[in-house]
Amino acid sequence: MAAIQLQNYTLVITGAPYSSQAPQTALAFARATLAKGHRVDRIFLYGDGVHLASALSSPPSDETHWPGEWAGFLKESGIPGVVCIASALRRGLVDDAEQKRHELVASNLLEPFIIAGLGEWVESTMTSSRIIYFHAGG
Amino acid sequence: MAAIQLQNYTLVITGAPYSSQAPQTALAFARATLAKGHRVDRIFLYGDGVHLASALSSPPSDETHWPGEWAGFLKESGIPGVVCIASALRRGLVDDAEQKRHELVASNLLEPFIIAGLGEWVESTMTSSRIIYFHAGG
Amino acid sequence: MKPIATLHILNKAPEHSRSVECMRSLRAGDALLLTESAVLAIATTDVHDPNTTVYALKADVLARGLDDCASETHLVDFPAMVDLTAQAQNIISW
Amino acid sequence: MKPIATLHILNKAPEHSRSVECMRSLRAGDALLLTESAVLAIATTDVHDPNTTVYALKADVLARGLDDCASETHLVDFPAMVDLTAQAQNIISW
Amino acid sequence: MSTLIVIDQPPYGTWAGREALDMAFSLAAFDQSVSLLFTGAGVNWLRKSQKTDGIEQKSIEKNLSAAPIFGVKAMFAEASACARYGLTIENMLAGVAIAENSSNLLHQYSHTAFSG
Amino acid sequence: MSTLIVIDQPPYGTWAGREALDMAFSLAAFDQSVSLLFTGAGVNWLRKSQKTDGIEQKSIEKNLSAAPIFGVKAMFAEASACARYGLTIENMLAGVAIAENSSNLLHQYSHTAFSG
Repeated sequence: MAAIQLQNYTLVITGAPYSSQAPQTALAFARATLAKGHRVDRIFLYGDGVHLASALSSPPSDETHWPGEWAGFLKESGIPGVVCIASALRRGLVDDAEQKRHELVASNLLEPFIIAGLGEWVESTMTSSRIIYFHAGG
Repeated sequence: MAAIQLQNYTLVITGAPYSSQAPQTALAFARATLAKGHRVDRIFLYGDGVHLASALSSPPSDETHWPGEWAGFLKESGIPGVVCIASALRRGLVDDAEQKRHELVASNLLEPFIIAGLGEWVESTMTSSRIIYFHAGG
Repeated sequence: MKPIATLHILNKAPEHSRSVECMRSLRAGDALLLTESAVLAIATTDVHDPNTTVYALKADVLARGLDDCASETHLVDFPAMVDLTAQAQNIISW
Repeated sequence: MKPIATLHILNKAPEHSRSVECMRSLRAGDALLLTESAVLAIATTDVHDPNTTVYALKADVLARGLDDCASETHLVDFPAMVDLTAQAQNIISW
Repeated sequence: MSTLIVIDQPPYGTWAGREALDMAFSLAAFDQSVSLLFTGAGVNWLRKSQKTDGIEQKSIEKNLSAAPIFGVKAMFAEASACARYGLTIENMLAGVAIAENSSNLLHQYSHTAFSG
Repeated sequence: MSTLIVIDQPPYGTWAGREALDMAFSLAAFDQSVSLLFTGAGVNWLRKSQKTDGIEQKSIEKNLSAAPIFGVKAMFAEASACARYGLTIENMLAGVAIAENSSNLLHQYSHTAFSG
């Protein structure tokens, strides 16, 4: 088998958990990517994908907790999980800073996800050798 | 013009704001329904529609705040806005009681929306003379 | 207004598979109400069933710049949409 | 593995308009990877382009009970999916 | 009121079918008349031997097989969609009736609902 | 890297097109090469005189007209989709090139993205 060149990936997730399969497929792919020796520069949540970063998701105990699984993977691997600020604010995902700025009653961003702009995705287009999108199916 | 019999409606919203147009179409329809003298028994949020009840949504100031618009309409009209508990818990929408039960860091349900089961929708199928669904488009 | 057996409310673009199913399900005596992305159907050359009255939500037609294409379609506002739903025997929201 | 010009990753059911577009865009030297709902394509009688190698994610094929239909499709696991993406010159996620 | 719940979305890739089933089971639990119609890619919910371990979702097969026990009156699958997806009596769950014309069926219920 | 952002979803009924435009404008703002391709129902973003007051959404028309100023390299519309939706030079926004074969176009960019 020919040697495969090592790549550095950015994974963009635009499908929400418990609505699409995107976060599940992306997590299995991310794990396999690391196992194969590649690098993952960042995970970027965009559009409805931002719901993956909710600290308040409480699926039934016999279903996989996708935000929790993802948060665990990000912590273990040290890969940054970036949530697009424009998508997040419209859809009600905020960290403490945004809670204060917008005078909201609570914050609900799950650690270690962080909120940042589309500039992070632009940086990925400049520096990652592979960008893979995980959209909602249907 | 022939007289139209007065009806009592239930509106079911399954499309999320800032992802689908469903909450907007449903609100204009709900207002017209009351203006025409009909009754609205309840609004029921199901599936991705539960995001309409987020207290943390912060769209840009030049865009309509759909959760706020809906909450205002429900308060004025006294119509119950019911959020399906199973859809809501998976998607990270919780009131104070669910926050405690699931030991979560915050609650984010916008007043006057309340969380209840699919039984409320079943009741609508028994008692409302019209049920109109507002799904995501695409 | 003519009596309506089933009012079909469609909010999906003509490409959507549910839109295709909806069109197939129309019968004489039914009415079709196009809302949201479904109003794009009035810009296509798809043949309309002459047995079905077609309505379209005016706000959605204007938003998509389609007022000039709407000659064979009855434009309705929200109060008229309410009348259609109050009057129809059955309603299917596609 | 053969070199892949463009790897098309498709996750939508055959009814979906983007699925139709994806199928139209395949060229000799490209590869098609079916994931999620797109694996349902292997149960349909739709003709496959013989110039394109078709892969399908095994976990998704099994979940839909389609292991018996997969004769002309290369079943891959996630490590093999990673290899495909690492090796392809371009990737389009439909 | 008799309700027809329509499932036209494929299994596992979206939650819509699952949430449609919940609607049907809720009606049945309150002794309301409810039937299910599978059309389009939705007929794939009815295929036998769904092995979902690899995607970390619960298989829906058992729930569907139990639908009559829970009080769901009938389950229909659209003939043309079954043909398209190669679904036959052999590889389909038991207890499903083939509907040659789903449009006829739609017009027989006073209330029709999709889950999303 | 040269990026092609593809918009195949209809205007206003979903947010996907809007969020695709944001992606394109962000790339342009960082002086990255980016073009837009409108296909399928997405070509309807390009129709003139969108009057969105009645649906309480901002019209996207101005943003699209300003795309070249913001640094978007080219805007393409797929010919067959334009024909299907009756879009012609007369009723389309200025500055859009007709793409006879969008598949050719897809293969010319090193990075292709849909917004959702």
